[in-house]
Amino acid sequence: MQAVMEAIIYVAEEPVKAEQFQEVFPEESPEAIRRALAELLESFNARPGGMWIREVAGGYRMTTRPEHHEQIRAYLKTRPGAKLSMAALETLAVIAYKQPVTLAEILAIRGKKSSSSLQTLLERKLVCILGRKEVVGRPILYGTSREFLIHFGLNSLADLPTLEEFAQMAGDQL
Amino acid sequence: MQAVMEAIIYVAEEPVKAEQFQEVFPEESPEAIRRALAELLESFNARPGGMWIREVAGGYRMTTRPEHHEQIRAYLKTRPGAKLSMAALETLAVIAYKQPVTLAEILAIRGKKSSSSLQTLLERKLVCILGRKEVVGRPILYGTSREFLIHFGLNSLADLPTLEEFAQMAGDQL
Amino acid sequence: MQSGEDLNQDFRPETEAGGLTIRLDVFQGPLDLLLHLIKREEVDIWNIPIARITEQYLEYLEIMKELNINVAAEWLVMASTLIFIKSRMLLPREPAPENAEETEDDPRTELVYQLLEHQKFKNAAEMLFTREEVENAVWNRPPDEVLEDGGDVIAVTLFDLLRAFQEVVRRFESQRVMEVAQEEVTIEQKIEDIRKCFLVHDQLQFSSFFTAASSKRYIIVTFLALLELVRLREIWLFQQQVFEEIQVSRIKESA
Repeated sequence: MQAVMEAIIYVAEEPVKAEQFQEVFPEESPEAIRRALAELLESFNARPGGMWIREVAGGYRMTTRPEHHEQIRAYLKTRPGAKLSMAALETLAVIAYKQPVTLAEILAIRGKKSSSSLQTLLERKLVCILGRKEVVGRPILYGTSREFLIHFGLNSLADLPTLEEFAQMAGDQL
Repeated sequence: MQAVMEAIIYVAEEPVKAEQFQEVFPEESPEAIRRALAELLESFNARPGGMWIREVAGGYRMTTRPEHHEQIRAYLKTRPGAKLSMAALETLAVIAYKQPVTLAEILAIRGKKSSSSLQTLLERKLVCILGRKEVVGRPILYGTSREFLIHFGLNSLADLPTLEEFAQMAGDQL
Repeated sequence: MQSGEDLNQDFRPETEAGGLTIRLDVFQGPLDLLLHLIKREEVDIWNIPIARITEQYLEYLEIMKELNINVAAEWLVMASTLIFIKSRMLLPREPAPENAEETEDDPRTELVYQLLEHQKFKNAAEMLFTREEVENAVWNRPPDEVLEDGGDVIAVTLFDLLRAFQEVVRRFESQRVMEVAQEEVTIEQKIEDIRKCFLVHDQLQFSSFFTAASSKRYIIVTFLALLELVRLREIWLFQQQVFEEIQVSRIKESA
């Protein structure tokens, strides 16, 4: 029973109350459930692991241990697999298909401010500066980087799928 | 070090690669990190707990154990998630084993149009675009994604049974 | 899961609203039907009684037509392949030269390899199905506070767009009573129509462009017109939330 309780506390979004375990184990007495929970806490928290289970807001909740915060933060900062937000992905798509392109042009296409998305993309090195546009204000021109091609497994920009190809796919189904 | 690794695998959304631990523990040798990870897996998975750590898509990932799925589902009150149709699975099998592969090549093997299955697979990010084939029309080449490995609990494509095994089976069936 | 045994239930045509759209639940394509027939007849794959199998295949095609099932081109291609093989089999065979492989000249060989290849991938698909079952029994739930917040407005990818389009077509298909002959609209005319709409409105629901649709052609033309206007940067598409109705908005001219 403890193993299942541990798994449930792990998957739960909110602290899990003892009564909720009662629903999962209807045949067990409330007393038995309380005892099992106490034993789980004792054994889980005694092991030298990365998580612990605490009683929070009248329920049980799994969190990392505070002493590892620094390393966890270090991991979160460096993880390369972090997903781009939809806003960033859209900005990236505009840059990929319309390059070289200025921030104002991206704004015009997306219909919303894109500077923070652009910042993220520059930090991730998916986008780079190509030069300046020779118009009033000489705005910076952006384009996709070599990293972008690697990231999306493309040989060259000519490998990007076209809108027509997607339309073709939709047409095929009819 | 194992406790921190455990905590990092716990918080990670995606499988964590050994190189990512390297960045968190820059002073440790790759050898020491690999050894620590192996020990963590052994000890974590030996305990009679609710979770386990598995090697998926070239990284380490914590999930609940499959044997508890009924009780977890009872707690979450969820039904099994939307599964792929047989047509989509067949298309995916062709892509997995024949990648990089074009839509026309998939058609030739399946003997029927597969564009709507392919679209589902692209939407679910199980399949990605690998580039274009350098033949007339430059058709798009498809392959399986990292998400594919995660979805099917595979560490790498090499974990898939060989096509010869299925050919053998087909010979026996017909 | 359609394992070999389930296939023995034969046809399970499913009638949808209005009795017009019928889907084939069991057979996915002509190769699947052939595999089914061969298994049911328990014949040797290397010695398919082509006349009998062809006859049965054509019978199924007849049923499909009677049920108003839209028979895709690949079914007809396979039918003609079978008939061709059958006729070749009827021709008197030239005496095989000595030492020659017996199957070398067999007109069925290519089809057999195609069937074996198809069965191979069906088996691979079943393996994936099993793996998916196992993976569906585990959960990975990283703590909430670690997750990146998704931002305010979630943009529509082309796949979201295509899905919305598919949805419109499906709705249209299930509602249609009869395809009324309609004046043919060109994409250029449709673009002008949409432009006129946006003279009055700033924003419209994606689906509103299709409510008046009375033919599949009209839907396709409208969809392509919308895509063209997106390309011309006159309109853009967005959602407030994932799965919410897609909105079409005019891009205001910058001063």
